[in-house]
Amino acid sequence: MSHHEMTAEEVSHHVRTYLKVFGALLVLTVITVGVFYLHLPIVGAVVVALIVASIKGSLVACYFMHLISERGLIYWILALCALFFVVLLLLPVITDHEAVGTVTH
Amino acid sequence: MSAAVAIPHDMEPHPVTGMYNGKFGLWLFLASEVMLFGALFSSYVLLRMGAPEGTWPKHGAEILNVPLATFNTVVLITSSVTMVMAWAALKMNNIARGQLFLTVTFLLAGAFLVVKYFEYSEKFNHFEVWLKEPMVVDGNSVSSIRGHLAKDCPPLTKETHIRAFAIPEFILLDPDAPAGSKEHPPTLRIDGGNIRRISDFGPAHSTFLATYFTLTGLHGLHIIGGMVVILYFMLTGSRFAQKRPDKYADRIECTGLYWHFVDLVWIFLFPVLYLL
Amino acid sequence: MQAPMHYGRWLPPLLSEHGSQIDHLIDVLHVFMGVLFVGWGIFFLYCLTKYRQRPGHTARYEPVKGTVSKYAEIGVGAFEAFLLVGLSMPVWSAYKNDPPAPAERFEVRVVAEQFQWNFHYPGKDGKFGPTRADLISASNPVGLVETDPAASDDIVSVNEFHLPVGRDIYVRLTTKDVIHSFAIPTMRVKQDAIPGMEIPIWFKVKEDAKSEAIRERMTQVFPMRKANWYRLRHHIATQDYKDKDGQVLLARGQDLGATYEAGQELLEKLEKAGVTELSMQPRNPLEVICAQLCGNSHFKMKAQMVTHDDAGFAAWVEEKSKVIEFDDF
Amino acid sequence: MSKHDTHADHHHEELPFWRKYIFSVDHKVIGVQYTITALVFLMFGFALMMIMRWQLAYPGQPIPFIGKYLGDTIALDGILSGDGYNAFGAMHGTIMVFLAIVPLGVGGFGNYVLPLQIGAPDMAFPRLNMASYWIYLPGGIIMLASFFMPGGAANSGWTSYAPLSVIATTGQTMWLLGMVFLITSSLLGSVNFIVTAVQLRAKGLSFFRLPFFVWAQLVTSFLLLLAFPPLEAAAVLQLMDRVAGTSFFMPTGLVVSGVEQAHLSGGGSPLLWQHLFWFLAHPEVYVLILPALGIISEIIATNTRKPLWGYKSLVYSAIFLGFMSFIVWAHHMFMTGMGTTLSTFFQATTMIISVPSVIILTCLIISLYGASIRFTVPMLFALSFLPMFAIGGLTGLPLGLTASDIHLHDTYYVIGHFHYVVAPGTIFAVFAGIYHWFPKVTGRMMNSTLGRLHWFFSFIFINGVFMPMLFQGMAGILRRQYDQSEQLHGASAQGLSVMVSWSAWLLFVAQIPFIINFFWSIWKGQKVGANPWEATTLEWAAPSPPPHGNFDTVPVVYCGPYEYSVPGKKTDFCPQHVVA
Repeated sequence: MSHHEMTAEEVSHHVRTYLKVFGALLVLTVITVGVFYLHLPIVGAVVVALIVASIKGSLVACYFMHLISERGLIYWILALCALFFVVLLLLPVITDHEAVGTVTH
Repeated sequence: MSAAVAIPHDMEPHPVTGMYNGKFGLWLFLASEVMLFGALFSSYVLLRMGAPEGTWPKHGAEILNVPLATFNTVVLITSSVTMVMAWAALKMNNIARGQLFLTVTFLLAGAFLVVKYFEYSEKFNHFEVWLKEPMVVDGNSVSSIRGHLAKDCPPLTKETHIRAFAIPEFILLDPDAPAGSKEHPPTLRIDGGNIRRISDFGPAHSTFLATYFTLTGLHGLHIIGGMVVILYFMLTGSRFAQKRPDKYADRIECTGLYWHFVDLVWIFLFPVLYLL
Repeated sequence: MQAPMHYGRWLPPLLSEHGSQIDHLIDVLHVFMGVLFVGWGIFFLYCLTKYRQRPGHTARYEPVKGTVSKYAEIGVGAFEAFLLVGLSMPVWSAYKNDPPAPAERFEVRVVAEQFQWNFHYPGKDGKFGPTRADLISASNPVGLVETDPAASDDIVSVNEFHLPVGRDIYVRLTTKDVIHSFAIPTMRVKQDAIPGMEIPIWFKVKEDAKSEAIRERMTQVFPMRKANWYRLRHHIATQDYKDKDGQVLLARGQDLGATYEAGQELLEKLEKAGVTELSMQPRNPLEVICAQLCGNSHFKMKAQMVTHDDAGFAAWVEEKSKVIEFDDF
Repeated sequence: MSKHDTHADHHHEELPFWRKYIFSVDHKVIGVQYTITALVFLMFGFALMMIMRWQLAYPGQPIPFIGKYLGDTIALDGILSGDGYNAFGAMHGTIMVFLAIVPLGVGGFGNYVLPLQIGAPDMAFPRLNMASYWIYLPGGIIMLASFFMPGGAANSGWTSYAPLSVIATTGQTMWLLGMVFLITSSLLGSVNFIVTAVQLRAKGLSFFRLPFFVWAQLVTSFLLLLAFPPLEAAAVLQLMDRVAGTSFFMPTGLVVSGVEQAHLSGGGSPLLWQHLFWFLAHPEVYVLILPALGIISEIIATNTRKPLWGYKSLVYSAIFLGFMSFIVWAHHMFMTGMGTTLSTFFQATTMIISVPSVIILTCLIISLYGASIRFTVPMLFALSFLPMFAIGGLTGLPLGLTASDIHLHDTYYVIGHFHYVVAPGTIFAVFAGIYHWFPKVTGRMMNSTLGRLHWFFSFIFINGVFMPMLFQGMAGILRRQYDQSEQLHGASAQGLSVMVSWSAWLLFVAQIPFIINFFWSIWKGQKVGANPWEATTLEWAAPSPPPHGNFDTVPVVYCGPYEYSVPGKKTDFCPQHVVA
């Protein structure tokens, strides 16, 4: 029930957090684009881009979506979702790596 | 609603999940959205790994417009902040301020779509022609040429059954300026007999652009969906908020969850499509 | 005289070397499934009779205690593990991992299309000529670059798969349009043909499995009541059948006709003429079929498989190579 | 804690007909809508198959009675065409899976029974629930409308493998659109189910006091929620291939009908479609069977008059089954050129997933031990479900092992196997459920004699349909063959095809007593009270039929779901809402 009875002070505290997160997101966006113009080798570029995107995504999920202050079952459900998401992402790896045939084109 | 049945935990959080029904439901919906975009990301990786030599750009920026997309990223992030600010204002019972932030969110979303429109339309006016026999352009022998159709070029027709441009008798093409130069090579006349394939930079151009249009298009549809909901609350929200402020704040919280997710998807789409 | 052989309602005849392991696994599995099913079934029927509702009988609240079910479940799991590790995996890895050495194998390119099988042989020089998609036409189904020296003696055979017995056959499978599946039931061979990919598959036809011999072994005598056109449409008679006037109704080497109506009519005539049984054998005892839906004529997509001994095969290659040279003139 | 006493004084103003029965937000009305619509689709899917069975039994012969009304695309001169056959086959599969069985098990039974069983006044989101139905129905109509498109309905199999489906006629586009609707409907439904089952449970109804049916629905909803989106993604990609000229599933260098497809950008992967499709479609198998197992469990507990044996193992098995179903999908693709490591992984997971299925079946059979079995009509269906489901499960083994799959893949053995799971399996469970909950829905019993007739002949003929298929498959007869006798070894099993076809037609005749019984009982059936089966779970605490808002007084739960024949009690059942 707590979040239904949030005090004005709590809310303004929240607002300060939002603005900080906003600043961080802008900085990270600049970093993403800046790194691109460095023209790193592909592996490095992918790693950096995905790390920065993950940080940004986590900030949005944790603070804007309040995931950090949630509790209980939802973590388990999202963990399950994340697990199957990983399975999905393995799909290209297994298809590519394991095919017996050779690509003809 | 008539003959309404009071549903438990419509407002108060359930001890097991710590959420009221709507919020829990929305999180579940977002979980399924993760799987939807996950499958598309996965397809992107698979197609890129298996792409035949030379058919995938080194990175998206070769074809796509990075400054515009960066601008759009900032727009979307800002709209996420204004969304969460709207909720915070409503929590403080400041309805007018809440509605104002909601309106700003809506306008930012609109700005995102306008920019997207310019990005898209640029692609549909830009062409690539693949040749059967190489031609000399600007001193280099090339087997495909990119450029814009010259003003007096006969219009292209689409062959519906193959969903692609029919090979015309001939075309007049203004080739793109070579990298690092502003000078366009002179207009070329290309004979239909030497054209293997002709395509605009739309989805049919290459699997990279197909992925780009599918992913950003689907994301755009999510934006439009979100805008419809936000617009609904912009128009009806004040009355709702007067009557049941708590419930209205919950609605805006759920709308916000969805909106942040749309933002989150873009945060990944931007580097993956434009920069890698 | 070898034992008779025919297509029935259990596994088809087995004519490849590796197939016996597959059949063995299928047999073991079905015994296992039978034991489980009968075991369950006996217990099930016992419960149904013993514990039916009747006056004076009440159900027991306390759950039955016992470890039988637990051990049974563990047993099932363990046996499945054995099937997996002991029987299935070795076959598959031989099937996929151990291609015959390039020097010893006989290679064929198989190019599937809607709705035919194209077999591309390297010819006498043992070299495949190059192919190109834009050269494909009705008369050049694999798009062979005919000007290339390696291509000059290549053989392209449509819907006829000739191969030698007792040699390692190495098929390089591909398709021009949609997904097909290269299946030979008698060889226990099945492999999807995926557009854009070339997938190898290999097998060895048993020494004694020449088409001619198999056809003889598949000779069967059908009583008239079992003789229906659908059943016999791919069979030919092994002797002449005449009516009372001595006129031949069904000649040796002839089939029942191309349509159901014609076939049934002929069968009626034969019956009227007092024929009580028909001795028939398949025209083409071995077939390559398509196992993956590929369009409206998918069911007709089949190739005749002709197995020769080495000499017979060499003669076939000789003959075919000549035909191409003749065409060139 | 929740205090939903307010619904006792819900407004009793009369709703207009269309709000009450058409755009209703009441989960019970929506459940009935789903059931009836899905039964109609079920009959339609069955009708398609009965026509196909004519072609299989008597290839190339004109279809009697209806052949001349089917139109030239489907049946020229009354003879089913190859394209017509393929369209019927693809639509039979799609209709049965997505328009009939899932909507029956989840949309129908889940909607009606789940809120009642957890003591809730309705679903968590009643209007969303209504939306699910009203997205499902247009999806179904789009599917059926595709028969009227030029070239007919989708004809690339219910699996719609690319590139065949990409170059197919317009019907395929309709199929994809229809799928997008159906998937959306399922997603909304699954969100609603999970929230309802988690948040709306009555006081005292802890997770381990939930009836197994609710558990089955909960696991099913998670499968729908997380497995369906990849297919939605795949459908979008295939739509792009068909409508926008992209090449997601079209590799470079295709030559279709002798014409080089140079206008394609190429570079796509046909196997991508299969992966995305089966990533959904294997969990989908459990979406089909889990609600059925839930129904069967309820009926077995009620009619054995004793608690289910191994309730907790059942629950854990169902959860494990659901989890594992996400990592077995590629066993449908062993023949696509898969290497050893990957195939080993997938056949291992396939063997592992068979263990919880064995546990569930064993629990249900052992539940009979020490029982007092009432052979009511629902129980007859439930009991005959068990051995047939066992056959379905066991025949999965030879298909799950790569080596034996080489011979059996894409043969009638596969058809026999999965139909034993979903037809004698799930459909029998659905019938059991209809007979079981009919008195709750209408306040009247269905006729027992007609019910027994229906059961007996259905049982005989459904085995007559599917048992011979296993033998045909063993002989190597391939599925999706317009004329099996075209192949030499197919001709040898032609006799069995005739037998299968006649069984199928007689199976249809066996449904007539059911249809009569169903409608007759709605108006003329024997009136019964709230709990005619003397069952324990909460739905029987509500009046029959339950009013809007379900319960007269808010139920509170005091014990587990299956307290039958508790020693020392006057009756042989202790309802969950009665203080022990």
